[in-house]
Formats: sequence, structure tokens, C-alpha cells
Amino acid sequence: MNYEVRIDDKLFHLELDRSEGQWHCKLNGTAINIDAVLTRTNVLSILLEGKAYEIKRELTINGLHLWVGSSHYSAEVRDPRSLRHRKDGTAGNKGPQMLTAAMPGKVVRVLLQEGAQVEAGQGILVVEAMKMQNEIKSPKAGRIQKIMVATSDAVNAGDLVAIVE
Amino acid sequence: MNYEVRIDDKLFHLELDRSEGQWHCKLNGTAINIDAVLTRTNVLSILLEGKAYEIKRELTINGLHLWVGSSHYSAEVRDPRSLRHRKDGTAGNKGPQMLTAAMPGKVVRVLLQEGAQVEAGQGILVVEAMKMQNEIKSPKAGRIQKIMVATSDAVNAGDLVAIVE
Amino acid sequence: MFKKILIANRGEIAVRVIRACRELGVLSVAVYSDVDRASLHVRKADEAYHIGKANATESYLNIEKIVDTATRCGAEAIHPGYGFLSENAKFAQACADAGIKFIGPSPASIDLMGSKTRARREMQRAGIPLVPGTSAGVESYEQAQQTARQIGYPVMLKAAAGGGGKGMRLVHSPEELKPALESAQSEAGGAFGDSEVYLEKAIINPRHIEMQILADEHGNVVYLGERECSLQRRHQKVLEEAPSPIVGAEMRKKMGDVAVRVATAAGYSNAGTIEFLVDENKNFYFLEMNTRLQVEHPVTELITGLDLVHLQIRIASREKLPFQQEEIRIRGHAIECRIYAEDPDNHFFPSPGKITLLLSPSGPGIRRDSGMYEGWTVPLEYDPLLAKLIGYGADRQQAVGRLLRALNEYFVGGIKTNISLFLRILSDPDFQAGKLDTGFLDRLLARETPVSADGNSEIAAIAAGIFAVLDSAPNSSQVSTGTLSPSSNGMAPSTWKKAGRTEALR
Amino acid sequence: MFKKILIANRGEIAVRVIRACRELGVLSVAVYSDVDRASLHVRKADEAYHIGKANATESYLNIEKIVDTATRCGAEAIHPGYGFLSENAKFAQACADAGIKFIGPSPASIDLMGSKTRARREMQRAGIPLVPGTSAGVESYEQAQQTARQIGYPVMLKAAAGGGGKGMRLVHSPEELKPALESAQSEAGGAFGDSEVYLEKAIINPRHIEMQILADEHGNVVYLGERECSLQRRHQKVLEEAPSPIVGAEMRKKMGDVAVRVATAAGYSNAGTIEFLVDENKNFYFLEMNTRLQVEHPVTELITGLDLVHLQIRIASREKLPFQQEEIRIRGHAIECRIYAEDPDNHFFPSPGKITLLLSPSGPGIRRDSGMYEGWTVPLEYDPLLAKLIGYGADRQQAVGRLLRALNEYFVGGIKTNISLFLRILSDPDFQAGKLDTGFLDRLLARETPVSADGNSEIAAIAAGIFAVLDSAPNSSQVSTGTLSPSSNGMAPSTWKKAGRTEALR
Repeated sequence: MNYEVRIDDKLFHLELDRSEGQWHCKLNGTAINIDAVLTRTNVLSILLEGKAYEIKRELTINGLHLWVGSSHYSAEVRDPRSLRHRKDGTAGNKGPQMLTAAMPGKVVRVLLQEGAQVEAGQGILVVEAMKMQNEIKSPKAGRIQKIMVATSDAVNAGDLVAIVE
Repeated sequence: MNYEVRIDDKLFHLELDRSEGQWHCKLNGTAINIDAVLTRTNVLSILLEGKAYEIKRELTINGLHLWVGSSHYSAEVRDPRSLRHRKDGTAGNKGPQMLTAAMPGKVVRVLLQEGAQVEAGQGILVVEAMKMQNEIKSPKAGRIQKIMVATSDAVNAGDLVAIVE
Repeated sequence: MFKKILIANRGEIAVRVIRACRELGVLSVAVYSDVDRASLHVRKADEAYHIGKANATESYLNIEKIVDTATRCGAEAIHPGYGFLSENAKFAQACADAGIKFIGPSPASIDLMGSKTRARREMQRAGIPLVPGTSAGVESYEQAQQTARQIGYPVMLKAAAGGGGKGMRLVHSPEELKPALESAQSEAGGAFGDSEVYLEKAIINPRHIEMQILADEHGNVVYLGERECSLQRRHQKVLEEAPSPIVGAEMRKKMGDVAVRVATAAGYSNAGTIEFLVDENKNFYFLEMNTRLQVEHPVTELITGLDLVHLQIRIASREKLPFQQEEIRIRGHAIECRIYAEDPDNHFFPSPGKITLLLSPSGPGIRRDSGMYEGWTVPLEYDPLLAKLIGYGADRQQAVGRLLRALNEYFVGGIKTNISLFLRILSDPDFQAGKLDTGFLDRLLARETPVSADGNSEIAAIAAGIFAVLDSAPNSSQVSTGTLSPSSNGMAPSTWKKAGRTEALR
Repeated sequence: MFKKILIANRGEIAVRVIRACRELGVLSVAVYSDVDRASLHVRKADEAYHIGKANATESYLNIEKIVDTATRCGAEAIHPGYGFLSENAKFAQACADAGIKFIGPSPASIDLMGSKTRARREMQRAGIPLVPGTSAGVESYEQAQQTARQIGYPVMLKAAAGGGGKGMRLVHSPEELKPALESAQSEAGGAFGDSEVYLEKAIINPRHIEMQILADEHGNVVYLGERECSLQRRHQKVLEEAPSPIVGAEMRKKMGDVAVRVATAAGYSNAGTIEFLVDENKNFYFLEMNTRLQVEHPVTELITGLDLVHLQIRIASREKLPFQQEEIRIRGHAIECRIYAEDPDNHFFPSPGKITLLLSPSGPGIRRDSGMYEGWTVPLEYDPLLAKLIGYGADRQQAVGRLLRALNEYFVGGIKTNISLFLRILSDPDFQAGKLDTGFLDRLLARETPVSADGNSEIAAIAAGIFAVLDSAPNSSQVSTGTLSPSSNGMAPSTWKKAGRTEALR
């Protein structure tokens, strides 16, 4: 199997095969001798030249996350053969920007209206959860094309709440 | 759904239905008001008239086990509609008896040979695991029809090791 | 001793009190709101009753419903935990009226300490050292101006009914006073329904040190040593320890004696905490009294070897304190980390949701008081405190080492937690040297987050690939990471949750 | 301080030592056999190396391979844990020869205490109280007959190289002596490759009390109080506690002084334990010295507040003891339960296999040192100790209450454990009264097992039905309990394992 793997902002080309219970691994063309055991769902134990690593996997709306010990890495895996891959989380600041709720909660205030001009970093609406208020801000200067929610609406994490163009 | 449930040596007739998130339960014809939530796989929280119970389920080769708090119950569930049910673990002392290993291990000694007469409780072979030896004994007086294993063989829990007729 | 106790709370503190009940052979009764049916305290209690909707005002703050539930199930006493109704004199009175013992002080003591201005007046009368300032609410801007000039800037405006930093303003100079007074009054009114504010000399970067006391209903009062609570963010405690790195035996005795005098002056019984501000010269001033069990009580338990909840229950059942002041022995050092469902990389926003993976630490010197479990969905309606991790050591250094070890073992998947923040705090040289004040955490957070420089991107890349291979393997119920699309509830798709391949794959 | 330590062990003790290394900032190296690749100690260590086959003689007892691994990975010291090579003088010597520090006493001390007859002779010379008997191996039946007559029946035959009850025989009368001598010699020969046995006066239903000592490499020796280890089955400890219910301050000092004299006479360094037999009149007799960390060391850690493994490592790196005898403060009470993979309802047969569900206790006063995790398969090749659950309390009653609470929270599914046995022991009135001797457990086990009379069959029946409904529900990957057939590996079918519906169902 061949994979393109992005870890934070580094890209790796990975070749992986398993035969007779042994992993064969090439990272960016270099053969690496690894020993891997899935100890429980989403917890992998890897030995690499004697060093022991415990890796946890987490899948959230913000994508795939790996924890090597206590260090966090965001990851993306592409299988070039199948051409299936995760959609990019952020696509730069060009074109319309989809604003999503970062946490589930209740909309307590809508600060601006559709059609209004916004500055980068300006708040558009406020979501409350666990006694904390989270202001959803515009990632860029532009115009509010659409606001999908109203005061008192419940939102889930990842819900589209507004579009800035 | 109708079930015949055996808990240890008591038999219960159970009617269970779920609608709109509520359980409707009749035990031996009496309606019982229960509230049940599966908190994680095999761990059930039941409230019955305010009393709270945490029930763990365990499935082993010896059948279905339920733990209410720290109390153990062996259980058997039959769904009369489908006529599917678990085979009885022990079928009395009549007819040929299948002897199985109670734990995985290694056969360290075969004490008797095929065709030999045995007394009830007499040892037939010895399995060792974790530095402990477990003598597998005949459940009844009779004749050893067959011994399936030899010294040094590895056995798994539940493996058939001998038949006494 | 009581036969049955109702716990009017939820989360880790409800579990903690339920455990104490079980240890004492007392039946425990949980109460729960709509969204807490599957919560740990309901699983762990002997009995559990539904008391209303998710919104706390309709459940955990509903005095009538709770007292009624206790009466109907035959509970003889109610433990209020912390937060919710724990410092509500009306609730304590409602319990008494219903013939149910409130496990805490009398309504009168709660009332007295609930008003910071009244408490200041009473304590002034009893000769307790106070931060210079007013002991009555500010009546006018002119009066405030005059007082501020007398005690000297900077001054602090505080809400009389306050708590949690609401209605609090630091005023550096005369021209800042007017707008600060107005906004503090307005905020206090909004938060507590009482706009009274008072004025104190501001102590800059003070230490926040508190003294635990226990008082029985026969007039005996003891102190159990101090806790250092200077690590705060937005006036909320984050990490506490005992003993304080700056308090020696002599200062402890002085503070303890003052704390006992405060409790006596307040006619106090049961467990309580006297909070002090300590300036750079180790002068200490009475700040307020918390008339309940504190979140951070475990650090005191670890250094004294006592169980405060057992003692609370024994005191409420009219037992005498089983020891005298001189029998209390403080040994070793303990530090508590409050594990919150919040994102330290994103302004500490709350992060409710489903816990998809939970690896919990244990072992020598580690105590874990938790209200969570794998598979549980953290509701968004309540305080985000998930668990407390407490480390004990023969000395402070060992306690820090053990906590760092345990925090590295702790993993909560599916939601964000502040575990990484504690790794930063405990590794900080100033923290390790015991140089703490209430500004410590803000200064730490203002510094650049250290880039994870452990250089394990290669391992992460290989692991990502191995997970992908395992997902796509035949006989696996896991879907490929390549085909996953985010679901709408903030969690992994349900097919993912059902995955369970755990066999060795080497 | 060392930079890297190899742990020549597995299971909970390997995890415990790895944790201590991490707390001290020392890199830890695990070693593992074929069947231990997925074991917890491999997951938790900084490095891990394969050392051979499942059979311990080809891995955890393979001196050459272990020393070679340590040399190649640059470990400066080896911690042997308990069991395996921990009391093997050849191993300690091999480490020294390879320039690696053995974390324990010198080979000479191990050798001396390894021979019970030689140890008796040395201790006799040092004036230590011994059970009357021979201090040399029995040379003939006639000699044994004569000695037994002198000291009086009943007498005990013991293997000189003994341990774990092997080669041990209680002899009540002269006519039993000859066959007992022959079978003891034969058993000792088979078990230890050394058929030497010796003879002691038998003390009937004695207490087994041991004293923990620490000795640095600069001649300082201290004792850390006693442990009561009278609860044994087949001469194997099951539950230990500290302090002993019968040892007061005066007796502790006497036993402690003797223990320090034993250690000094043996030229001992590092942690060690002196075992005593105590008769009904509280006379105590030296029994043997264990020249390693004991399984039950946590109870001493909890009552002293010290970390014995940290101290072992510090001593091995030639630090001086950081305290004097009079600074050691014993406070509270601690009890340890050894959680074994064995079936208490079936003659305590071992029960290896896959752990399908694991609910672990935590909270106040509870320490858990564990080598297991959910999804792990307990291998059948080694000792069945899975974990240790240790309860601490301000007094013995509180420690018992906390342990009972925690044991009720503990659930290990898929294999059998002895958790229910501890619930029986801790609920027993004699145990609660502190009436313990080495015959206690056999007497308890001889009594009928109490029938579970909690009358929850109805709840069990309803739960069984609900599980069946949930299994058969659409969108569930769980199969119906009605169709399950046992699989061949002693575990649930694999479809079952993949089940993971955890949403609320109300």
C-alpha cells in the first residue's frame, strides 16, 4: 500500500506492507524496521529500533489526530490508488468562507446581519455552552453572504452557521 | 418480545417492548416500570422504582453471566418465537459425558487410557497453566470412550479432551 | 449515623460523596436531570431519581423538587457538594424545615458569609486582619473616590454577593474609578441580582492561600493546614497544592488560629474554608469564607491522611471531632490538577461531546476523582470539570514528578481537555521553584506555546499509515480513514464507534 | 543518578518500576518474551527489547540475554523487580561483571540469605532470636529424630533453598517424621535442585509479620515499620496490611532494631525485608530475609509516605538515605489485595485469557498498581498476579471500608479473578477485629460459601432480556445471545468483540 501522509505541515510518502505478521515500511524511500501492535481500538504500540511509542488516534470533525505519547499531531492520509481522500479542513482565505460552530451550544446573540461588511477577526455571532460564550469571528474581511442560524437556535459542533464572501 | 430467562436455577417469563424510548416490561405477568441505559458495551444501568443497578454482562465458554453489582448470576435466554437457544452446558449425568479443558494450558500427564474404567471424581488427565496443575476428573463412574489429547499437547479452554460413557 | 443520604449534585463530586457513603455503610441517593441519566453518579448510587430538565434552575437548583425527593425516598440528610445549592441558605433552611439534615453549616452562618460586606464587618469586630477598605457597600461615586484616596491606589472593586471574578475591577488611578464602578455595579447586578460593590486596597500579584477548618456541633474547631491556590485563570482556580511553598510551621499556626477564630465568630459547624490574600511580606488578610466542601479538598486529605467527606457526615450526625488540633499530622506534599473539558489551544473554550477513548492513570501517589467514563457524552449544560488528578509525594518535587508521569498516561479522546496545560505548568522552572502568585498563569499563557519539538512526525506518519492499513484490512469493521467524512454531531461516524478490533497484529 | 535503567521483569511490577523511572527523569527499558509484546510494560517503557520465548527460562530467567541487552542499549543499571532473577546471586554478579549496577544488595548478601541454614547460623552468631531447631541440614533420620525430641513436637521440616511452601512439612508426632522427611527431601530436590532440609519447632497458627528495612551503601540502615502477612493460602500471601493490628510502638521498635541488626550482620544494602514468626505471646523469631522489593511494598509506602522504588534507585546510585530513623513517620493504615487471574469457586485454578471488559476503581484512599488493560490477553505462562489494589485510611476500619467500596467497583470480564474472595475476607468479623493468623484463610475457605442472598435474580432476568433486545435491534452489530455458540479459544466469538453500541437507550 502506498500512502501520502501529511503530519502537521510535513508531507511523507509511505509504503507499507504486511506479510507473515511482519510490517515492511518505507518512509520517503528509506526502509524502516518497525514492529506494531494494536493493543486496543485506536491505541497502537510501535517499536522502532528499540524505542517504544504509544500512539493514540482520535477522529473529530476537525479531522484525524494522532498523539505520540502526549504530543499532538494533526494528520491526513491519502491513498493515491483510490484517489479517495479527506477534504481539506481549511482551503485558504480565497473564495467564500464557511463558518462552523466549534462546539455544540446555543446561539445567544447574532451580532451582524446578512449583507453586512466585516473585518477579519470581527465577531458575527455568539454561541454559549458550559457557561462560556464563544464568539464566532470572520476569518477575513468581506461581506456576510448568509447567516444560517438565529438567536436561541441550538447548534452542533461543525454545523455551518454563516458564509463570508 | 417474549423471552424465557433462566437465572441460576430460577425460570422467568419476560415480555419486553420498547417504544418512544421507554421500556415496557412484564416479568412473570407482572408489569414492572424500568428505565434502562446501556452506558457502555456490556454495562447496563437499570433504575427500578428508584433503586439503581449496574449490570455487567460477560460471555464465556461457560455461557452467559450477569453481574448485578458484585453478585454473579449465570443466565440463559431463550426466544420461544425463534426456537433458537443456547445448548445446555451440562445435560445431567446420563449418556456419554464430554470433558472439556476449563482453562488453556499444556497437557502434562495422561493418567488413564482409553477403555479404562473410572470412578466419579477420578482424574483422567492433568493440564498445567500459570504454574498450576488442573486435574480433569470424570464426572461419573463409567468407561473412557476416547481421549483426544496426548502429553505435551496445548489445549484451549473449552477444548474437548475426553469422553466418558 | 444516617442510614440514607441524598446527594444534591452531579459529576465528580457526586461520585466522591457516593463513595464516602458506601465506605460508611450509608445508602446513597443520586438525583439527575434529563441529560444526566447516563452519568456516572447515577450508575454508582444505590438509588437515583429524575428531578427535571437539563437547565440547572429546573433541576440541580430546584430546592422544592430536591427536598421533596429526599422526603419521599426517606433520606435523612442531604449533601450539597460544591456549587449549585451548596452555599444557599434558603436551601439549608428548606432542608431543616422538612426535617432533613443539611450536611453543612447553619443557614445563619451561610447567610453571614454569603454577604462579603457583612462578613467583613463581623470579622472586623472579631479582630480578624482584613485588606484595608470599606466594610459596607459603596453608596456613591464621591464616597468611593474618598475611600480610594484614603487607602491609596491601586484599589479593587468587588461585588458584595460576588464570586468567580464577576463584578470585580482593578482600578489603578482616580480617573479609572468612575467607569469601573459603573460597570462593576452593572455586572454584579446582572450576575447576582444585587449590584452592591465594595472597595478594597488592591494587593498586586498576591498569593491566594486558604485554610481548611472543621467544626463539630459541640464547639470544637480545628484547622487542617493551608492550601496554595494562586494558580488561577480569570479568578478561577486551576491547580492547588498543600502545603503552600511559602508557609512554614509558624505561619501555619498563625493562619490556623485566625481561621479558627473566624469560624468561631461565625458560629460555624462542619467543613469550611477561610480564604486569605498574602502579600509579598507574608502578611495575610481575610478575604472570604467558603461555607462548603471545596473542589480542592483532596490535597488536604492527602497531607493529613483524613477523609473530609467522612468527617462532614460524622459531624452532621452530631458526632464529636475524633481528634484534637495537636493530633493532626501534616506529612508530604499534594498537588491537584482540575481536568476540564476545554480547549487550551483555543481560548479555553468548552469542549463538550462524546468521550471516544479514555486511558486513565493510576499507580503510586496518584489519586483520581473522576465523573467521566469512556462512551459518555459530556453534556454542555454544566461546569466543564471532568475529573481531578491529585499527586502526592514525600516532598513537592516528588509530587510534581508523579503528576507529570500520570498526566502523560492520561488520554481523553473525542473532546479537548486542558491536560497539556498542566504538563506546561508542572514543567515550568518558576513553578518548580514554588514562585507562585495569582498572575503566574496569565504570564505563562502570554508566552508562546512551545512547539512540540520531540520530532516524532515520522512515527506519527507511520502510525497513520498503519491505522489506514488496519482499517482497510478484510474482516475489519473499521472503515478506512480515507473515506471518513465528518459527521454532524461533532463525533466520529457511528461505524467508527462500533469498531473494536483489538487483537495483536504483529 | 542513572540515565537509563533496564527492568528485568514483566507485569505490574515492571510497570511500577517504569513509573518510578519516569518520575525521576530516568529512561526505562522493558524486556519481553514472545507472548508479552502487547503487555502493558512494553507500552509504558521508553524502550523495549525482545529477549526470547514464552518459557521464562528462555527469557526472563536468561541472565546472559538480559545483561547483553542492557549492555547494548546502554542501560547503566538493572532493576530485577521481584521473582524471576531478583534473588539470584549469579545474576547480580553477572551485572557487576558487565559494569552494570544491580539495583539490590551485593551477590554475597543474596547468597547468604538464599541458604536458610547458612542464614540461621549467621543470625544465631549475631544474637538474633530464631525458632528453636537446627541451623544445618538434617543429615540422617536418626539425627532428625533426636533433634525433634529435644525441641518437642510438633516440628516443621523446611527446604534450605526453599520458598513458596515447597519442601515444607508439618510433623505432629515421631511416627510421622520418617515419611515426612523423605517426601520433603524429594520435593525440595525436585523444586530447587537441592534436597537439603532442616528442622524447626513448629509454631501453630503463628502470625507472619515482616519488617521493611532500607540500607544505603554508606552504612546507614533504617526500618520502615512492619507488615502483617498472615493471610496466606498454601503458604502464598494473599492480603497484607500495615501496621499489624497487634504491633504497638514498643514492639515495633524492638522488631525494627532486630531487623536493622540482621541487615547489618548480612552487610546488606538497598531495600530488604526481614520475616518473623510471631507466637501467641508476641514472641518473634527470625524466619528469613527477602533480599529484594516485596510484592506488598505499597502498604509500607502508604503509611510512611515514602517511595521505596525511588529510594532503591537513589541508593543504587550511591546516594545517602535522605532521612534518619526518627524522621520516619507512620500514619494511618493500609491494606493490599493481590488480584489474581484465578477462580475462587474452582479451587483457585488459574484463569488466563482475554480481558473483555475492565472497570477499574479509583477515588479517595485507593491505589491501583496494575499490569492489565481491557483487550489484553493474560498469558498462561507466568504468575497469575494481575494487579494490586491497595486501600489507605486514617484507621484500619476506614481502610477496610474503602477497599470494600473499591472492590465493588472493580470488574474484570472474560477471565476469573479472586475479587470476590477479598469481599468475603474484608467482610469477615474476625478479620475486621484483627484476629489473624496463618490458618485464617483456610478456615474461612472451609466454611460454606455464602449464597448470594441479595435477591437480585429478577433484575438479572430483566437485564438478560434487555441485552437480548439490544443485540437483536436493527443497526446493531451485536449478535443475539440466543444464537451464540462458544468459540474454541475460551472467549466470546469475534463478532461479539466487535460490538460497540454505547448510546443511551432510554
